[in-house]
Amino acid sequence: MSQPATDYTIDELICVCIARQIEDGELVVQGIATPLVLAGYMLARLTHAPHIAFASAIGQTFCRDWGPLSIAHVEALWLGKALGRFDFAQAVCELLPTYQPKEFFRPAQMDARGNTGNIVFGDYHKPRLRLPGCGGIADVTVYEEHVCFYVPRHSRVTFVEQVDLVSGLGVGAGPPEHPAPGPTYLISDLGQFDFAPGRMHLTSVHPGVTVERIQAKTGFRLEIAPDLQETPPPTAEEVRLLREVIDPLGIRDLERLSGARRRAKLHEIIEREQDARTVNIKRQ
Amino acid sequence: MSQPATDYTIDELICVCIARQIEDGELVVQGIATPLVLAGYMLARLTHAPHIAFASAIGQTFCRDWGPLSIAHVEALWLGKALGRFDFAQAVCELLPTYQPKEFFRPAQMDARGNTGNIVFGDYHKPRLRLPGCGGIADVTVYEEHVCFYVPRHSRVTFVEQVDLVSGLGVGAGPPEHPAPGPTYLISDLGQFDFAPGRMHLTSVHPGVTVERIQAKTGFRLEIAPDLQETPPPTAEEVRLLREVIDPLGIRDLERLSGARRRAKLHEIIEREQDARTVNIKRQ
Amino acid sequence: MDKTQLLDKQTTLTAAAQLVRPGDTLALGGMTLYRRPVAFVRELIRRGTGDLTLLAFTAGYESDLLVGAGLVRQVRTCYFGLEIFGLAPMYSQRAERGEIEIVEETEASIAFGLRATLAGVGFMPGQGWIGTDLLRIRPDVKLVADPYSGRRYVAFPAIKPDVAVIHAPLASRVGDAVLHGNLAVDCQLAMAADTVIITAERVVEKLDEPLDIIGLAVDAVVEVPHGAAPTSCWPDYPLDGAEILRYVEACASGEFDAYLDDFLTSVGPRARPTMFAVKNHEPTGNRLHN
Amino acid sequence: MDKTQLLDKQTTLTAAAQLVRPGDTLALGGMTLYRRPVAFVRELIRRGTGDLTLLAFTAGYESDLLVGAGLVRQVRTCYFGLEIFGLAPMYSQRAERGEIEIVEETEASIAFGLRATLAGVGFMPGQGWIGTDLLRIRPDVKLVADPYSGRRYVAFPAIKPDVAVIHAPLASRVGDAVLHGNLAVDCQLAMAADTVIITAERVVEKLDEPLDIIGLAVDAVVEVPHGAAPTSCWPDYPLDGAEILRYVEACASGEFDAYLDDFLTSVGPRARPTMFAVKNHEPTGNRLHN
Repeated sequence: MSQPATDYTIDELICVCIARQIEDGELVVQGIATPLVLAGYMLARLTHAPHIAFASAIGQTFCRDWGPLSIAHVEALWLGKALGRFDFAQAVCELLPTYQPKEFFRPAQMDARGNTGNIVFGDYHKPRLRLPGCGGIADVTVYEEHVCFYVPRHSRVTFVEQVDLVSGLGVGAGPPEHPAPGPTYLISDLGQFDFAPGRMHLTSVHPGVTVERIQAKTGFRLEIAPDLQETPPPTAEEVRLLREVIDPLGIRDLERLSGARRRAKLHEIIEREQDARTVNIKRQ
Repeated sequence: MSQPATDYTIDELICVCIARQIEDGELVVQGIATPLVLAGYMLARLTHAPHIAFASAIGQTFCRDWGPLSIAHVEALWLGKALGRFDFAQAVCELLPTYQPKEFFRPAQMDARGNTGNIVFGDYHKPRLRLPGCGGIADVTVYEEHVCFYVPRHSRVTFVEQVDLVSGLGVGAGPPEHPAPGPTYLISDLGQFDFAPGRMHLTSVHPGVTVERIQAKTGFRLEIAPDLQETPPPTAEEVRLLREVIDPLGIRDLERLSGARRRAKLHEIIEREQDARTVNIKRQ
Repeated sequence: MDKTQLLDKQTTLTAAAQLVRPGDTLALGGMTLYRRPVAFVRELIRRGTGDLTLLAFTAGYESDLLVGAGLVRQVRTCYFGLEIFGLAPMYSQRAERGEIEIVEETEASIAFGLRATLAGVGFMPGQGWIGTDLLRIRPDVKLVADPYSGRRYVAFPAIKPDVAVIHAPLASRVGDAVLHGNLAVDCQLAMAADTVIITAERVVEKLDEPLDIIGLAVDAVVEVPHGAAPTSCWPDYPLDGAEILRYVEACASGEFDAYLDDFLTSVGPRARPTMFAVKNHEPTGNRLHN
Repeated sequence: MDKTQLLDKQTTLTAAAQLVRPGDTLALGGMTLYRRPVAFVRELIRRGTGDLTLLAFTAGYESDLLVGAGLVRQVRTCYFGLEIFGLAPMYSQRAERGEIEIVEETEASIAFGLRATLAGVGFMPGQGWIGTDLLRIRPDVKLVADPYSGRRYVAFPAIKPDVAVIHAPLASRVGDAVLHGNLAVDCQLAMAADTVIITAERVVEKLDEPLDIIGLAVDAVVEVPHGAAPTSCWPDYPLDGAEILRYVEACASGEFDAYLDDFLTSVGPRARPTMFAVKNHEPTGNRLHN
């Protein structure tokens, strides 16, 4: 097997941890604007899970093939490589409840039991920050048994004692006769977690991260696994695949940036993609 | 315009009357095993209604093109000429209630108000005759405002005082807050009818048919239009189109036959279609 | 274990037919005389798997054979007939003699019932039926009030087949399948059923056309050239009207049993030898190992 | 009257935009930054048609312009943002200031709500929402009990847009349209809305590809090359990320108004001159003559 990488970023570690959660043959779904997740899926496809099937909020297609991450040409991936095409009503009303695919959501707020909020920070009618909305999280967390979360910037902004407005169900939430399964896994930039005891439960810390630091950045008491591990670093081959094959433009870096820094990085990526395309066109 | 035909069959008159009910630009739907209806639609398409759109229970497609009637190759018409493809769940749950197309149903039993039965003759649990079933008649007659009927063999077997088991709603049936629109038109081998007074109402008699004969073959009191007409016969051109272009195999004749006579005619048609196909293949 | 092999679902007709158990609700794909799984039905009658509930959007030739062979206890369909060839003779006969149970369905009760199963809910509301006698002969079907307008709808109950068998012109070895239209409710059946069997004219490594059925939930794929005959499989072959007529005439002369013997012993289309032993298959939740 | 002309629905962007009236529920097709009717939105902002309820499965660039221009009273969507480009700046600002009404939706409430309209019923039951705070912020949404199991579902209420505007790569003059995937709920919107407007890269006499939208319910077809830009129109052109970024940066600098001026006065893509006067159109139930 490949050697551990000596040089990797935290974004890359997140992608690698996501990839490791994927089993071969599974159906995996990508939500809107989640390049870390997509990079993780592609990495799984190119390493241990060659038979996974993809679906994405963009395109609403069923794919078994893969392609590199893009800003401008995301539709070319999902529509150009589609094996089957559906519409979003079919996806929501039939495909998701029936196939119960694995999906990684990014909660804006989350409590210890995995209840999440992606609609507002603060009061709904006078929000401190209005967020895009919860998409389908309020729909699928009611029944879905393969919900995973990822949090690119672990902080007390996200991990709170009480979610302002719950738009996704945590462990056991919902009516008593149909308790929600809740999330099964969470990866942040600090560690990996599951919800085995019914609450967020630290199972591994990323290299160089202390439990104390994670607890300090979490707004509720963390459960700690007795056999706490250190997260195995990416292999050199995984990092190479991410950098050279899956995401040569570095789109996976965007999720951990905000404001002006994200915009600057976007400028750079868009120009690189344009240049790469120009080169490709000239080559033809 | 074309001269009246001097030589035509009652099947052809039924097709022509169906065609005359079609307005240009409409969506028309064909149920299972209704060649008289299909021939009528095709005739409308080739005469006064070039912009009608077709859908059929077979294929569940949307078509604007037409083709001649067939026994063996009915799918080639609906699938080979399809502009769009749907499935039957979409058709039933969405397309039919939304577009409310015009459709001609063939009731096995019908009362004066247009309530119909296509499930059994006699008691449901001990039927005299078990029929194929009502397809979607129980679904669409609840709301559909463009329901038409055709009855290739007008008799007291079909037109009864009381339907044994109602599987389609007549005028004003259903809950008082949502009374069914009921059928708007009926063509039989004896005359044409509407339901303007809320009951079956004779508006024209076919050439050579008397009102008395129609009443005698109807198991309830008929309403008679004060301005009763004689059904205009087909034109020579309409008959030519039916015989030479739309249905050269004579499939439209099958609906008025039963038992051994229908089987004999089927033998003849199947052989002719096979021969015609062999000739076509040789020509290529 | 080689993952390619793990995900290959290709098997024989014999092995696939073993997935149907006595008492199952068996859904047959296609429409009346189009794209019906006739070769699969032949295999099932040979095995004699009985006490079945037969679910079909519309039922035709293949279903009449099953009913005539005495393997069907209950029928659920909105149309059981042979189109322009007339009534389905064995169905009509057994229904008139009270020898089969009929759960009367309509287009809407099947379509909404399957959609309810796929959405994970117990019913879907529809406009149909109210005012007809359908509610009288389906006392199990209840009404539901619209909480906004108070209007009453029929609550079409969820329908879930145990096994669905779909014949396809083309399928891949992982179970993705192309149907080429006239879909009926085949895509819904293939999602709703616990066990899904695809018989196909051709089984290929990789599809080069848009799929209608996703292989994820498919348990077995069998290559059976001409597997829908005498019903059609567009565009591969048309309806064989002469054979349907031969069936109708046999039944009209009281010779169903002779026709059935002939049907069962005809060499007919056979599955290509399986390329992978059934024991190598391991799709989740299927019945191959039970 | 020439029937060909009667059924030709091709018109100008100006004439089509007149079909939207102040106060309407306006549904915009496409997804976030893909295949949005941007040229149509430009025309609508020029006209200043306001007091709109904006309905979009997901809302993006085009919707943020409408909100920023002050034409939107109410928003109904499950996601309003610019994907990897971040929050929709004007939407967030107006929402935080309480200047727009929000009817919070999710994927299921829109999908089932449209399906309810298409089925002609007042609601569709879904598993979602129960246990979340959605029911608290949508007090209009009620529960319904499954008459079989007693389980409670959310009764997602029927949704009916007044006008739907869909941008298509290809349409015919009678309104049939090809979308090439990423369908969102465009087919449903085009069936559910009272008035349907198709803007298309190309308008042809006859389609040579399978249609997604049936022209029957379409009222106006407008040829607008590049009519979705800077959002994408696969496979004709990709997302113009530089322009989306220019928008985000303008808003971040408090220069929305300057961006909007620029957007409105840019010559931009224009509709081809109409080939038939609007008065010749007479589709049933549309608003061209009102």
